[in-house]
Amino acid sequence: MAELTLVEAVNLALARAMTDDPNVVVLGEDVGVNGGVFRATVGLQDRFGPGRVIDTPLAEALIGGMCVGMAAQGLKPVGEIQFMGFMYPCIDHLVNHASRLRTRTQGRITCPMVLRMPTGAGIRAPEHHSDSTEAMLAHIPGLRVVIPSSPARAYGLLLAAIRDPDPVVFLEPTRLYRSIKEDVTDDGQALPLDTAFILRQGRDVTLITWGAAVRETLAAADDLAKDGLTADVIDLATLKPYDEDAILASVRKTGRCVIVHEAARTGGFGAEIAACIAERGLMSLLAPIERVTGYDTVVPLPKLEQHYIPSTDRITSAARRACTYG
Amino acid sequence: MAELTLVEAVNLALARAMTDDPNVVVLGEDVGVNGGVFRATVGLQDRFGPGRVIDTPLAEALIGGMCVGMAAQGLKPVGEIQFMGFMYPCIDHLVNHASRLRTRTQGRITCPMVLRMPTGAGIRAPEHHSDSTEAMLAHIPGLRVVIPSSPARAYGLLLAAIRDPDPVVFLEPTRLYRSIKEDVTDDGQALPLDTAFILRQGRDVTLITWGAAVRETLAAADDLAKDGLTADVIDLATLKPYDEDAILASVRKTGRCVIVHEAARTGGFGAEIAACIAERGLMSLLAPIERVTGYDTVVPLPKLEQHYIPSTDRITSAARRACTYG
Amino acid sequence: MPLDRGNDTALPVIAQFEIRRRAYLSATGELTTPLPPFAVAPTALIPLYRAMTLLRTLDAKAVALQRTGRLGTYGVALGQEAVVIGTASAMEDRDVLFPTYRENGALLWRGVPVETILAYWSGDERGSAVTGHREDFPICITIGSQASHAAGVAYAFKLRQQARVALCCMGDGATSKGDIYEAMNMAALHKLPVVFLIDNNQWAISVPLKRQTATATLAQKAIASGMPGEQVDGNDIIAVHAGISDAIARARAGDGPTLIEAVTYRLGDHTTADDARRYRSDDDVKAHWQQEPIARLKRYLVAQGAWTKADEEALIATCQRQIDEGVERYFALPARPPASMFDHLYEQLPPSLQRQKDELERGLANG
Amino acid sequence: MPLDRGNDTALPVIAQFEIRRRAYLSATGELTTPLPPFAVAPTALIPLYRAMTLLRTLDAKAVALQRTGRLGTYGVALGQEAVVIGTASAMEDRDVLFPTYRENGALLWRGVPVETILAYWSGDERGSAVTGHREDFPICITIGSQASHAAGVAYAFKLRQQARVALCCMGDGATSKGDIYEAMNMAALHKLPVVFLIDNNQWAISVPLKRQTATATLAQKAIASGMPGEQVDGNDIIAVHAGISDAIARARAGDGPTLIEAVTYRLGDHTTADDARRYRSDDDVKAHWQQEPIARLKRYLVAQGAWTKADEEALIATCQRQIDEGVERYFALPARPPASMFDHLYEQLPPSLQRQKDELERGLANG
Ligand SMILES: Cc1ncc(C[n+]2csc(CCOP(=O)(O)OP(=O)(O)O)c2C)c(N)n1
Ligand SMILES: Cc1ncc(C[n+]2csc(CCOP(=O)(O)OP(=O)(O)O)c2C)c(N)n1
Ligand SMILES: [Mg+2]
Ligand SMILES: [Mg+2]
Repeated sequence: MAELTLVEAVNLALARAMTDDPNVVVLGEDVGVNGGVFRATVGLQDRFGPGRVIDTPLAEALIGGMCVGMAAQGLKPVGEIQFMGFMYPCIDHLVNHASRLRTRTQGRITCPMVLRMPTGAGIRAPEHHSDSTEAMLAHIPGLRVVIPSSPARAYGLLLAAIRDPDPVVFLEPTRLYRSIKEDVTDDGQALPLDTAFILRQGRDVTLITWGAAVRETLAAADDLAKDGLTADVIDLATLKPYDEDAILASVRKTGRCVIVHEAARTGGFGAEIAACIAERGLMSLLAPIERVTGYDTVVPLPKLEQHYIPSTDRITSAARRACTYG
Repeated sequence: MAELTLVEAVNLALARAMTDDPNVVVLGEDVGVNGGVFRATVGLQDRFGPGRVIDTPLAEALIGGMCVGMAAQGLKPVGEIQFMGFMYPCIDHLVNHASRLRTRTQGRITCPMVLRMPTGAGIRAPEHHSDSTEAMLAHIPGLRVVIPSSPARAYGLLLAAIRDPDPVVFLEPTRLYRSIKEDVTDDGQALPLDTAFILRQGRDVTLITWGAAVRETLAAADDLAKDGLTADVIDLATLKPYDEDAILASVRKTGRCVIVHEAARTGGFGAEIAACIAERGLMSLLAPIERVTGYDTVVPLPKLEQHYIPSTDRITSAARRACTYG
Repeated sequence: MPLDRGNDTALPVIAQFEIRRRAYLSATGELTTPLPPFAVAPTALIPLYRAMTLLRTLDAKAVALQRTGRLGTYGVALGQEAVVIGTASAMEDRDVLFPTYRENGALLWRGVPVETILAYWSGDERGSAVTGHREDFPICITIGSQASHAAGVAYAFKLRQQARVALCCMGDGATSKGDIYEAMNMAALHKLPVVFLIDNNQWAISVPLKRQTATATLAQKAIASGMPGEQVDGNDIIAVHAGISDAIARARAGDGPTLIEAVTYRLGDHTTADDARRYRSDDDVKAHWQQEPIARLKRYLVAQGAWTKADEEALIATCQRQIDEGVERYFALPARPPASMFDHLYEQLPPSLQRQKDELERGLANG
Repeated sequence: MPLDRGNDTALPVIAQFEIRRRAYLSATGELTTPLPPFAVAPTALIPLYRAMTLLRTLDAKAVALQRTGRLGTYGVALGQEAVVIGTASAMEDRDVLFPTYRENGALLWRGVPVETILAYWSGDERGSAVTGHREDFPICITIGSQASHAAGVAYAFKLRQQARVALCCMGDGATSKGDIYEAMNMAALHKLPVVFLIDNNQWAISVPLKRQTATATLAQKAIASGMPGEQVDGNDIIAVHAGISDAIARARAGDGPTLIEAVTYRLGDHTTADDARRYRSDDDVKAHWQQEPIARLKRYLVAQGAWTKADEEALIATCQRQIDEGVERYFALPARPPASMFDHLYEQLPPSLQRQKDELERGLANG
């Protein structure tokens, strides 16, 4: 058991998966000798060779498409896109192929691939390095979209994603890569997909979030506790398919709900959660649902990004509004 | 004034825009001599020449990217993607460039482009020809997403889209291309963007929809009327930015709401509308919100597609549930 | 033969490239070049002749079914039979085919039943659940996207040291998609066992080749990736089969990928949804009928005394029967239950999807 | 010079292609070829020498600022100054530049103030609201996407019969993106006035050119689109300027696009976020210092008696002052109000966005 950062936990899970299963291959830009621009794949090429840890040419559509072909042959490709803002040329392969191959062939050919990509703002990176467009992916039938919020969950969920028989997009919050450490045991234990993590138990309000925003949301829960307000804090972890029951159970208990995500508000995945509650949990609601999100603007460059990312204060005051409503 | 199909109205609006403004150019696959696979651009190359009506090589990313460059120079490019299922390679240009150029350059360079694409199932087309992934686009800050539901609205909204100083994705429901005729006057009058159309006024329930589903939704309103239930029928028309006030005003009146779209349910744009109501109109709700949508499956091939597309019956019974609730 | 000298003939040349062309049978069926070993015995060509005829029979039948509302959109390979069959016949069973909608004849050759092909074009997912070569990819509709899939499959072959080859089919229009180029660059870089075939029928729906690209050949697009490129006469099945066979042999031997451009002509409409008279004249088409591959091979076989009128009549009857029987089985295919649209979405249907499936079934029950 | 014969030397050749190379100054500053007219008078080269020195001064200062937390990630052009300045200096004002993050020196040449460039790299949107050439595109970060934008701009020039040229910069790694190939195919097909420059510094972050592509040159990638391709010595600013000038002249005259590969070497880290020692040895880098373009031109100018020690000292002082003054103006730049993130999203802010803007401003007011 060791204190690891999230990116170290990703590296550990990759090494474990490659050790356990010779079909696992890693491919992407700079993943080999350089160990990835975030060091997520460091050491893997030395251990498993250039045949299984592949520095690809600079072409994201190629990475996405090769994963489809490799997975169709029963390999377990783990592709890396260097930043989410460079992922868009892969969407064609995700929508039209990876997510449909099983259906199109009625189970004859499957697509057990993982596409890893760093997501989110907050590390003072240049233009196009701060996107969190997970909602675009979570709309795609046949796909899984997973996003961890701690080193231990990164380790367990990445192992689960790699072992999953269907395609998974695995989002890694850059803001958390090195900012938190946690004990991680390299026991090869996967964590369940499609299942939310209840990080706090409370009575007064439900806070639903995922990825990097989990950190500010937990901080908000602490602030609320100072006022004697206790919150359920739900880390959705898998956005597609998502854990409706965990959400509904909590809202039935608290009657008040704040959804937090970094992505732009309109059409963000928080909308889906609000819709789920408005359809199946409406009558337990005691206050309007609140969404605390990034704005519907282009993610600002570093000078202003901290004003875009949902702050603990914004979450706390939304929760207070929800708790004092009516 | 003439009785026109929706595709004829699109053609009329394009001809009008090209006549009025020499900066308008049309580009895409087979848009020239062939007049487009749906005949939307028929006759334009003869009238305006191959310089302004361009048969491009077979490359969607190129079409999207060239529109960005042309628009940056003050042309008004109207690109055509042959089917929405082939649009995905353009998303990079929509997210990273078209929608951001004005912000990135602080107004120095703008991007007045239109990207037209047929959308939706129901015409017995082959694989990948039936997508309605408008929610992916409506999540992009800086973009407009417009979808007409009748020939007259197609004419007026397309003119508005072409005249708009910012990038617009214009979705054309293939299911409506030839199935309805309407009087369209070629008066060069644009219809307002960002504004919903109230197609029916009622008291008992609000039906919110867009595009091809407007037809089944109006039919459902007729069925409901037989039971003495009157419905507001709202055609959202512009999904990004959308007309929140029209939605909230209607729900405040009826207290009951059914959202209808053909796209897959999870993360569909109906979720955003439900979220908007749950945030800003919750207390006027007398019944849970209902979403009648395509399923979270791959759009089936023609043999089963009619079971995927929301039927009048599904809409009617959802509305009845809403009206009889509580 | 034009030599593109670049832009300043005074500068020293640092690299040179050539594109070569392969052809054996003239339009009238005469030999223009000594034959490759496999083709020396005329009888060896008869299975290819039969397969081309069967494909043309299937195409004619499929169009008839579509015109009478019993099939969806369908694209014939009329005039392109030599490319389709010449390619499929050069593959081994263990190889993996990446077909487009033009390769119905390749599916037939590789054992896909007529009724399965028709089911696909009728809009039934079972049409891609083929029983033949279970690792062949489904027909690719999204132009160009198959190239990187083929590179991925070929990478798996190489990693596992399997002597197998991925054969990636594409049209001339597909060469305008960046996907093709990205995949070729990767394949050449890693010497992947993949063959890229351009079925150059000189049209992309309404766009003629000269408005698709400025290049003198499509084979030269290989030069951008560093792999060899070759042009073959796509109306000469001997040239197609020989060119593909050599490319497959090199790929199998670990010598890397090849791009083969097979030059033919689309004698039919793009698909049944198209009317080619909108954008090309019947005369152009008529001229190309002089080149078509089936008559060409027949002339040769007859001249060699390897094919008789009786053989021809027997063949036509057999093909007709084979297709008709397939059509009967196609008609007999039971309908799929609507809720089956959920059946192969994920290996296990998540609870929320199960709820949607129940919703669909309830709706059907209630009328 | 290897001749790629394709795969079967018995077949007839139907097309041939050549790639040529342009170079004038040896690594030690001797002339290897008669100079092009513009370069005959050594004094004509002094502005280029000054600009390269100014760029190196800016780069050094920017890295110092980044290391001390006063600037964001920054990528130097160390060793590539001849490509950047040789290209920019061949353009006219009316032409449109498509820079990448390596072209800060081209922005300087085209009149973008030092403080604006620094503002961009500090994470301030005003850094792309340049006052210089208002139609130049902002720095392209998403590799390859600029190519089709350049084709679109060039198309507008052609349609309006403007004698203007789009100059699209890219790196060697960018040549692996299909975007580049799609745009080159379109540009060659329509003879668009665009020049594609490959700044081949032989590295894409940690990936050396030999693991990026199997081709002998990058210039030959032009052959896939049918446009001329040429390689120039990217450490010889005369060769870069001459190659780009000829290509621009052809484009301006309506003779279509050209691909120019300028071969140089990235002497620095990829950016300040990179540590190149992880993936390449200092010795490789040291060897390439013998080739670097500024010392090379200086040797030539000194040999020609066109440059003295005093000139050098004066130049270094001027460059230092110019950059320092820009840095002062950069430090003096007032902060932007957070709500300005809404200001240029649409021409007019929609009501729902106005609500979000108010929300942001309320939040700031409350604490
Ligand atoms: C990505 C994509 N864009 C557009 C289409 C629509 N489309 C179908 S076939 C076709 C032309 C293809 O031409 P070519 O590659 O030459 O193949 P051919 O049909 O001639 O065999 C087009 C544009 C598509 N299927 N996929
Ligand atoms: C589409 C895309 N993918 C990945 C990246 C991350 N990235 C930034 S620079 C770079 C390498 C570029 O190499 P090259 O094109 O040779 O340009 P150079 O940096 O050497 O000037 C990569 C992979 C990016 N910016 N855009
Ligand atoms: Mg073709
Ligand atoms: Mg480079």
